[in-house]
Amino acid sequence: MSENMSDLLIMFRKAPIGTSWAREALDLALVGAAFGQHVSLLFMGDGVYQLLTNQQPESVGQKGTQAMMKALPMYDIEQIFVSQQCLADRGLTQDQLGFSCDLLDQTQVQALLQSHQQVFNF
Amino acid sequence: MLPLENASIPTDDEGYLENLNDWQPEIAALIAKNEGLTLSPEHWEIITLLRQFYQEFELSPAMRPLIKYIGLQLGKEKARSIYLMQLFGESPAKMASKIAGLPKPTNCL
Amino acid sequence: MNYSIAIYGGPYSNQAAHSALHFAQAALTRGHCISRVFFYHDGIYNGSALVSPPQDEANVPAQWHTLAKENDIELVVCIAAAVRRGLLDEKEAKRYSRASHNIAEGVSLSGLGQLIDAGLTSHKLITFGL
Amino acid sequence: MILHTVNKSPSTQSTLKECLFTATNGDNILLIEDGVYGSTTAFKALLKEGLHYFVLQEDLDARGIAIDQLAPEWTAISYTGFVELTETADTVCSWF
Repeated sequence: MSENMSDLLIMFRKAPIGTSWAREALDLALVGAAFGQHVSLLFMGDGVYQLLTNQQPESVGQKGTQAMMKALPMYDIEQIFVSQQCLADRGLTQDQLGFSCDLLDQTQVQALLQSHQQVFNF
Repeated sequence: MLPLENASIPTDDEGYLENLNDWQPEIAALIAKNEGLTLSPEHWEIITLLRQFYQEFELSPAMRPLIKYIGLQLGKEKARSIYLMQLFGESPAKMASKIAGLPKPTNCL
Repeated sequence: MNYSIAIYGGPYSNQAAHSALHFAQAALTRGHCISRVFFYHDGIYNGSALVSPPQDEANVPAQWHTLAKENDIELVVCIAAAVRRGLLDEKEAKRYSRASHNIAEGVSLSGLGQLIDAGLTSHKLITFGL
Repeated sequence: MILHTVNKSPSTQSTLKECLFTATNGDNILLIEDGVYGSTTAFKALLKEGLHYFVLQEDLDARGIAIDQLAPEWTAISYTGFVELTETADTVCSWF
């Protein structure tokens, strides 16, 4: 992680599907990037469930965020982090995730928060 | 309403399709005509790409991601906003999305 | 200092708008300025002109509208979150061919970019979640 | 220094736990709304050293929690105190 303060950190802490938080947080990330901000994403808590493969949100009449997540490189959002601890707490491993992310330990998660000027926490 | 053969395809007051499944190339030409555009192969290249973007990402792109996507798919030459503006006018992402039958934008920027 | 506030909770179902109101009053008392309040998620319901509580209950949205008027605070509702949930102004009602609109006077619909902008242009952005 | 606000009870959601997981030396924690239940002695074991702990008096009062029910780490403050904490924070992070 760089010494310089980065622009915007968006934290994803809610499970997908059950509420609209995942989508609304991702919308904010895309808008932030479209505004020319340097945006990092951190998945922790139940938010790590957003990264699981094989979600079929259409079976409950939803759009989900899986396809949108694939668009992140188009928006120049390339820093995607996930808390190793939160994965382990839920019995998950990195190979179950549908996206390539950097795993962070607790100290790195703490440093990530401190290194951003603005933190949006969903 | 857009007249197509024996049917009428419902649109809203701004000319967006009520049902996205109604879209077909003939419809795109009709929407474009209502906007004062005649579609050339260069227009179609972008329209096809926009539909591909939407299918892949379930998103109507803003200008920046659209240009990046064009750059990746069609090369640097066409990945310029001036090129898109020559084809689709002042708000090319918006206009091309409408012709490509993507959802009406939420104006969320 | 220059503050902005984000509110994600609607009136009557949770405390967010009420906590934010108390915070804003305390910040103004301490001589700070509040430039913008941005309503997102269910917070958009605070922008409705039709909120009608019984007389013995606080009308938090109305208190927000009054505080904003007196202190020149911009009240902005996320347009995408609002239109989905049935909060429209005249322009959007026309755009979606709806018979009526219900946004309160002094509240405006605008893009999510206004929340990003609030973070960039204020000294502090304080969020009140659902 | 980050000011973290937390508005959920630690018995129903892991919000406070997640907040404390990410907080680092010198950060301030402020409990508001249903979060204030987390300041009672029952949840003392969740707390870690190096952080400063605050709880909003108005929300304690509303819920009938007396000061003597709080774990000793906690300091009750008013909304004015809340504003003061935001003044000195580099970032304010809201946990809900």
